[in-house]
Amino acid sequence: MSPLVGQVINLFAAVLLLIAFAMLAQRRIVTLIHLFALQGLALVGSTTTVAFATGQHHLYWSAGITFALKVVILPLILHRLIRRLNVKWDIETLINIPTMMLVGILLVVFAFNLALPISQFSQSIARGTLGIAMACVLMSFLMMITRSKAVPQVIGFLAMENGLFFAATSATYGMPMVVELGIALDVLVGMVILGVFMFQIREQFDSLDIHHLEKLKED
Amino acid sequence: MAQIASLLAIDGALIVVAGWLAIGVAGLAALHNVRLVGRLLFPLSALLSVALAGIALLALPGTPQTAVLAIGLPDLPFHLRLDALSAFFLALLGLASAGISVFAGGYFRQGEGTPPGLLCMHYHLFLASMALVLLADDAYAYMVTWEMMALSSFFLVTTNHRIAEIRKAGYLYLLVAHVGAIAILLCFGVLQANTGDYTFANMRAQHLSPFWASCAFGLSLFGFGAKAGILPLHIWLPEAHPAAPSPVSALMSGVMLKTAVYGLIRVNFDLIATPLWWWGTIALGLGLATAIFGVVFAAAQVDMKRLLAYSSIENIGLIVVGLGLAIVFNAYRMDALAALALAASLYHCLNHALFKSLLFLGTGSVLHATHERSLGKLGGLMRFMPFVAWTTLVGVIASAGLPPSNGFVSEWLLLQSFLFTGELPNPYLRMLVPVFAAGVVLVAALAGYVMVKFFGVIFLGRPREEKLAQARDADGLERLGLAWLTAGCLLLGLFPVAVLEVIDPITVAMVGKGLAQSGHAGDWLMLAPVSAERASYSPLLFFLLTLSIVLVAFALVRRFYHGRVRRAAPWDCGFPMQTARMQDTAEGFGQPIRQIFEPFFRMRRELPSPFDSAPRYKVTVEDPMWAWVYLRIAAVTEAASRLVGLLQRGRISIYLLYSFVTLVALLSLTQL
Amino acid sequence: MEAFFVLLAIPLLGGPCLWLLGDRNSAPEVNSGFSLATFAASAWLTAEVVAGGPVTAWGEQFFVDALNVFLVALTAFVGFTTSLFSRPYMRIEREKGRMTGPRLRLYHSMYQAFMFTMLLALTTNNMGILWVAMEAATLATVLLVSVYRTAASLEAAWKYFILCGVGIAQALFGTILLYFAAERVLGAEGNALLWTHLALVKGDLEPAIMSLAFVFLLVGYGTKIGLVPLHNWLPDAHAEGPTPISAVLSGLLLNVALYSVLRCKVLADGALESRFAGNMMMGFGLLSVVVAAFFLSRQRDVKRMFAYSSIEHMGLVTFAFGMGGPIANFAGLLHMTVHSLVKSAIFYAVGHATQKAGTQVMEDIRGLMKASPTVGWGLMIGTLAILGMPPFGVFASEFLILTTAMREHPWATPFLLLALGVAFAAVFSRVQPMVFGDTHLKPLAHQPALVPVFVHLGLGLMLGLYIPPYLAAWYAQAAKLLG
Amino acid sequence: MNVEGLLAQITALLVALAGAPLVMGWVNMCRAWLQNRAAPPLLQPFRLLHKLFWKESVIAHDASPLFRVAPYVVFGCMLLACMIIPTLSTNLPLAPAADAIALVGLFGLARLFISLAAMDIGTSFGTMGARREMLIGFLAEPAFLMVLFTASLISSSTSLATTVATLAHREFAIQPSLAFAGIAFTMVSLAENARVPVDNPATHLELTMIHEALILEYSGRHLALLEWAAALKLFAYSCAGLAIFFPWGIAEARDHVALLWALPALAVKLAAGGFALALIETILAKMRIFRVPEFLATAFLLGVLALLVHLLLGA
Repeated sequence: MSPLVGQVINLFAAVLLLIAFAMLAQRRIVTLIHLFALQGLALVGSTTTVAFATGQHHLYWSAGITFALKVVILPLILHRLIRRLNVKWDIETLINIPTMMLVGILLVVFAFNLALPISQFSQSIARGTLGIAMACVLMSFLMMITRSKAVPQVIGFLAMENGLFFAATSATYGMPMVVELGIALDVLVGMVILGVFMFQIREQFDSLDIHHLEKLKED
Repeated sequence: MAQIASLLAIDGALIVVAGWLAIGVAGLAALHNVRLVGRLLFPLSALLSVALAGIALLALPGTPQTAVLAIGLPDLPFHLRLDALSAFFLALLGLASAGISVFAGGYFRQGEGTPPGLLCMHYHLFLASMALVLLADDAYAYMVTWEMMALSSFFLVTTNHRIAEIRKAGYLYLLVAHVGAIAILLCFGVLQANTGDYTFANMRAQHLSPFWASCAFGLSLFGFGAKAGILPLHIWLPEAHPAAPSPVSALMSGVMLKTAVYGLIRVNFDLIATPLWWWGTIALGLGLATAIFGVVFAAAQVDMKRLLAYSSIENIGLIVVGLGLAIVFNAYRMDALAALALAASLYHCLNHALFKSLLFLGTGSVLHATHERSLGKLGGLMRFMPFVAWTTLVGVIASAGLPPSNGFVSEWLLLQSFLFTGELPNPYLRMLVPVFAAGVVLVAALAGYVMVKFFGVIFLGRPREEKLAQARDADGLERLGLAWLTAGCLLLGLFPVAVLEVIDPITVAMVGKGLAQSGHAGDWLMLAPVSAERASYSPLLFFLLTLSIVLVAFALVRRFYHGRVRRAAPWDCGFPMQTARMQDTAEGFGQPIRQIFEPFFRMRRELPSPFDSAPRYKVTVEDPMWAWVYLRIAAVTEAASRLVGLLQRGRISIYLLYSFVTLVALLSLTQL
Repeated sequence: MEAFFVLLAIPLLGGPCLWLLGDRNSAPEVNSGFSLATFAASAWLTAEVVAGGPVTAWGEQFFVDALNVFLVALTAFVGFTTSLFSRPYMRIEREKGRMTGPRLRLYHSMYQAFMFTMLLALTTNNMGILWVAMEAATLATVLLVSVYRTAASLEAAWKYFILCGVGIAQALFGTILLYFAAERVLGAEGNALLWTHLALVKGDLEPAIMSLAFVFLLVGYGTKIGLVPLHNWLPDAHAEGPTPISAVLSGLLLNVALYSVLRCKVLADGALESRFAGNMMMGFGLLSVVVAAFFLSRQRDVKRMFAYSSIEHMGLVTFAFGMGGPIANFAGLLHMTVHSLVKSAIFYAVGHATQKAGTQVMEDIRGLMKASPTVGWGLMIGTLAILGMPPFGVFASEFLILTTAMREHPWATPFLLLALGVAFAAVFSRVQPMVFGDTHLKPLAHQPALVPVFVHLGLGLMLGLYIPPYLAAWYAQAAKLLG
Repeated sequence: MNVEGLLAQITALLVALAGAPLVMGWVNMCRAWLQNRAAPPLLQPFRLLHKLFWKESVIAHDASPLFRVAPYVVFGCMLLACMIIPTLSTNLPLAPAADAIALVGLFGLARLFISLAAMDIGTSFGTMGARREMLIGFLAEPAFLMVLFTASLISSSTSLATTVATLAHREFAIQPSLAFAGIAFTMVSLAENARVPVDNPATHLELTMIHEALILEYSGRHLALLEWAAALKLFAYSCAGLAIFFPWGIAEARDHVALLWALPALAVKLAAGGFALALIETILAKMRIFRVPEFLATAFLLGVLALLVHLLLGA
C-alpha cells in the first residue's frame, strides 16, 4: 500500500473536516445543502480510494450507494423541501458563530486526543481518520444544538451520518454489507419520514421554527 | 398427646391461615350478602382464631418447628418457623382477633363504601398476612407478607373511600408503611452480609461488625418504628385509626402494631448476635419520648378514636422502653434482668392487644348507636348502653394501668426492671435510667387522666345531644366480642404467673434466661419475678380483698343502717337554666394538660368576644411533628422537584446539549 | 431454524398485509391474528430452546440464548395482548373522530412493522443489524406518536425522532468502533460483528477502543432506554401518542434497548477487565431513579406520569445490571420482565380510563371504582404492583436489588430509599383519588378489553410468588452470562 | 400464714378503721387551737359519720349504678391500703399481695372511680372536680412513686414490709436522699389529701374546691363512706410516711412485745404528725389552682433528685 493512497485519504479527511466547519458557520440553508452534498462527494472519494487501495470490492458498492443517496437523492429531496416550504434562510443560530468556531476547534482537539491512542491499532492506511470522523460527528452534533430551525437541524443530523460513514469506511474498511444496506435503508426511510414531518409541522404551525415545538415541558 | 400437638403445630397454624384465606374468598363470592358474611363467615373466622391461639399456646414451650412452602423466589421458597416468640405473638393474634372477628360479624353492615364481601376478603387477607409475618423465617417471605399486611389494612382503612379525609388518611398510612418497609428490607440486606442467603438461619449465623450491626439496628428501628408509630413516624396513626371501621382499628392497633414489636425483637434479639448498649439508650429515649408525646396528645383530643390512637402511640412507647432496657441489659449480659424487661414488654404487648381492641370495639358500638365520633356530642351513654359501658370500663382501667387489671401487671414488671439498674456497669446509664423510670411513671399516671376523660365524657354525665337517647346497646355478636376481650383483660390481670410461665421460653430463647418465677413454679398466686423479698404482687388476692371489703362494707351498711334512696334533681347552684350542653366538654377536660404541656402543641384558638351574639369557641390542636418534620420534608421535596423540573424546559436544543455534554463527559472519563 | 423464519416472517408480512387491508372493519382483528401467530411462533421457538438449548440460524446471523429467549416470548406476548387491547380502544377513538381511516391503516401496518423490528433486534446475532433494527423501531413508531396530528403530538414525535436519531447515531459510532476492535482479532469479514464470535474473543479486544465504543453505545442505546439525562423524548412520546403505543414503547422498546446495552456490556466487561461499564451504568441508573422520582411528583398528565415511572424502573434495572453479580443480574432480568407486563397493563387501564374521562389530566379523572370497578381495580392493582408492593414480581426484584445494594454499594441506598419513597408518594397520591371516591364518568361505547390487564397482572403476581423453573434457569444462566 | 401474722393484720385493720377518723379529729382540734378557735371534740368525726349513715341518700335522677358503687370501691381501696402499709408490724400476711407500686396503683384506682362518679351526674362541678383531681393525681402519683423508689433502692425491694424492716435496722445516719424524699412526700401528701395549700378541706367555695367538688352530689351513707375513705387515706399516707422516714417502733415478725409497744409508738408519731399538718395548714395559704402543677412538679423533681442523690452518693 503506497503512502500516496494514505495521503489521498488524509486529504479527503481534511476536506470533510473543513466542510464540517463551514457548515457550522453557514447561515444560508441552500448553501448548507450544497455543503452537505459536497461532503457526500468527499466521502465517496475517500471510500473509492480505500476500495481501490485495499481491493475490497464491497466498498465500491458502498461508495455507489453513498453517491446515490448523499450526493444525489438527499440533496434533491432537501432542495425540493425548502422550495416547497419556502424557507431559504436561517439567520438565527443560538450561539454566535465565532464562539461556535472556537468550540468546534476545542472539539477537534478533544476528538484527536481521544482517537490518538486507539488509531495506532488501526491496520488501515490512514491513521488520523478516526479522529477526524469523531470530530465530524461531534461538530455535527454541535450544529444541531445551535440551529433553531428544523431543516438545518436535519442537515446536521445527516452530516453526522456522514461522519459515521467516514469512520466506517476509512477506519475499518467498511462494515459488513448487510449492515451497510440496512443503514442506508434506515437513512432513506428516515429522510422520507422527516419530509412527511416537515409538512405536518408546517401545516400545524405555519413555520418550521422549532421554537414552536417547546410546549411540552415541566412547568 | 402434647407430643403430637406440638409436632403438628405449624401445620395447624397454616391450616388456620388457609382457612382464613378460604373465608376471604368465600366472602368475595358472596359480595353483597351481609347476612352470610356477618352471621356465618366472621364467626367462623373467630373460631379459627381461637384454634390458632390454642395451637400457638401448645406449641410455645416446644422446640421450634419449620416448614417450607412451595412459593417464593427460585432459590428461596417461603421458609416458615414456629418458635416460642412467634407462637406467643400468634397466640396474641388469635386471642385478640377472636373477639374482634365476632364483633365484626355484627358490626359490618351495608352501605359503607366497600361491599361486605370484599371487606371480608381484605379483612381475612389482613389476618392471614399477619399470621404469616409472624411465621416467616426468611427475609423475602417476611417482606412479602409484611407488605401484604400493609396493603390489606390500607384497603380496610379506606373502606369508606367516598370521604376525602379517609382517602388521605389511607394514603398517609400506606406511604409511611412503604417507606418503613424499604428500611426493613435494607436492614435484611445488611443482615444477610452479602451471602445472598436470605434465610433467618443464615442471618443468625453471621457475625456483623459493630458498624454494620448498628446500621441494622438503626434501619430496623426506623422500619418497624414506622409501623409501630414511634416518634416521629407516628403521624399516620391518629389519621388512620379514626378513618378505619372500628374492628379494623382494633385489629390494627391491637395486633398489627405488635407485629412491628415482634420484628424489633426478632431482629435485635434473635438475628443480631451482639447488641451494643447504646442502642438500648436510643430505644429508651425514643420510647419514652413517644410515650409522653402520645399520652399528652391523647389528653388533648376531642375525637374518641383519635384519642385511642394517641393512646396506642403511648403504649407502643412503653413497650419500646421495655425493649430498650432489655437491650441494655442484654448488651451487658445481665440475662436475668434482660429477661425481666423483655417479659414486661411482651406482657404489655399482650395486654395492649386486648384492652385496646376492647376500647376500639367499644367506640365502634358507640359509633353505631350514635353515628358520632366527636366527644363533644356524646355523653350519658352508660344508661342507654350499659353492656358496652361496663365492658369498656374494664378496658379503661386496664389502659390506665391500675390494679387489678392486666395493664397494671406489665407496668409493674417494667418498673421492677427499672429498679435494678443500680447494677449496671456503666455509670452514666446508672444515672440516666432512673430518670427514664420517672418518665414512665409520669406516662402511666397521665394515662389515667386520659382514660377518665375518655370514659367520663362518652358514658357519663348527661347526653349532650337529643338523639343520644335513642342509642341502643350492642347486640348478640357484638356483645360476644366485647365479652371475650373483657374476660381476656381480667384473666390476664388476675393470673400473671401463668402468663409469665408462657413467656418464659421466649426469654430463654432470646436472652438466654427465664425469669426466676419458673424456679418455684408452685406459687401460682404470687407474682415475684426475682424473689418474694424484693417484690411481689398478687392480683388475685388483691382483687378478692378489695371485693370482699366492698361486699362486707355493703352488707354491714345495709345491716346496721338502711338502703333508702331518694331521687332528686342534681344541685344546680341556684341556677335553674341548666342544659346538658353546659356540661364540661372534652376540650375543657384536656385544658390543664394543654396548658402544662403548651410547648408540645401547635394550638389555634378562636375566642369569642363578649359582644358576640352567637359566641363560638374553637380550639384546634395540631401535631407539631407535621410542621417540624413532615411539612419540611414536603417542602424540600417540592423544591427538589421544582429544580428537577428545570431540566425539562421543552427546548430540543437543550436536550441535545444534555446528550452532547453527557457524551463528552463520559468520553473524558475513559481517558482517566 | 424454521421457528426463526416464521417468527420474523409473520410480522414482516403483516405490515404490508394490513396496509393493503386499509381501514376495513376487520383490520383490528387481523392485527390481533398476526400478533397471535407471532406469539405462537415465539412459543415454538421457546419450546425449541427449552428442548435443545441455544439455537443459531442462517449462518449464525440469528441466535437465541438464555438472555434473549424470554425477551422474545415476552415481546411477542405483550405485542399480542396490546393488539387485543387496541381493538376496542381504536374503535372508540375512531368514533370519537380522533382516528380516521388512513390513520388506522398506518397504525396497524406500523404496529406490525414495529413488532418485526423488536423481534429482529432481539434475535439477531449481528451487532450491526441490531443497530439497524433499533433505528427502524424508532422510524416505525415515530409516525404513530404523531398520529393524532395535534400540535403536542407533532412536537412529541419530532423530539422523539431527533433525540433518538441523534442518540442512535452515537450507537452506530460505537458499533463501528466495536467493529474496529473486532476486526483486529476476527479479521475483516462478516463474522466480526457477530456477537457469539465477539463473546468468544472478548478478552482479546483492545480495551482502549472498547471503552470508547461502550461509551458511544451506552449513550446511544441509553437514549432509547430513557436514561436521565437522555430521557427527554420519553415522557412526551408516551403522553401524546395513542395508548397502545405508549404500552409497547414502555413495555417493549425500553427492554430491547436495555438488552442491546447488556450485549455490549458483556463484551466491554470482557475486554476491560474492570468495573468501568458497570460503574457507568450504576451512575446512569441511580441518576435516572432519583431524577425520575422527583419528576413524578410534579405530574398532572396520567400517561406522562407513568412514562416517568418507566424511566425510574429502567434506571433501577440499569443500576442492578451495573452492580452485576448473579443476584443483581437475576433481579434485573426479572424486573425487566415484570415491569414490561405490569406497565403495559397499567397503560391498558389508563387507556380506558382516559377514554372514559375524555382527558389525560388526572385531576379530572375521579372515582373509577364506581364508574367501572374492573378498570378501577386494574389501575389500582397495577399501580401498587409497579410501586413495588408485594406479592408482585416488581417487589421481588426490588427486594433483591436493594438488599444486594445495601451491602455492596451502601452509598447508593439512601438515594434509592429516597427515590422509592418519593415515587410512591407521588404516584399513589395521584392514583388513589382517580380510583376511589365519587365520580361523574360515563360508561364506554365498547366493552373495554380488560382480559389483557388482568392476565398481565396475574403473571406479575405469579412472578412474585413463583417463578417457573425453566424461567428461573434462564435468568440464572443469563445472569451468569452477564457476569 | 401464722397466728401472729393474722393477729397483726386484724389489729392493723381495726386500728386503721378506728384510728383514721381519730387522726382527722385530732388534726381539726390542733388546727382550731392554732387558730384560736374552740376545738371540736376528738370524736367529732365519728359522730358525723354516724349521722350521715343514718341519713337518707339523695341521688340525682341521671345517676348510673357506677355512682352508687364508687363509694364502696373507694372505701375498699383505702382500707386495703391501710392493711398493706406496715403501720404496727412488718409481719403482715397480706402485704405480699401488693408492694409499693401496687399501693400507688391502689390509690390510682380509687381516684379513677371517684372521678368517674363525679362525672356521672353531669354537673359542671362534678366534671371540674374530676378534672382537677386527675390533674393532681397525674403529678402526685409519680412523685409519690419516686419517693417510694428511693426507699426501695435503699432496701433493694419494693415490698413495703421489707423496705421498712431494712430502714428500721440501719444505723441512724443523715441521708440526703431521704431528706429530699421526705420533703417530696410531704408535698405529695398535702396534695393527695386535699389539704392546704392545694385544697381547703374546710371550704365549700365552689370555684376553688377540688375534693368537695367531687363529692358534691353525694349524701347519706355514700357520703359517709367517702368521708371515712378520705380519713383512711390520710391515715394511710401518714402511716406510710412515718414507716419510711421514722421506722422506729414498728414490730417485726414473731415479736409480740414489740407489737404491744407499736401501738403507743404509732399514736405518738401520728399525734406529732397531725400537729405538724395542722401547723402547715395554719401557716400556709391556699394557692391558685394553676399553681398546683408547679407545686407538684417541684415535688416530682425532688423525688427524682432523691433517687439520683441516692445513686450518686450511695446514700
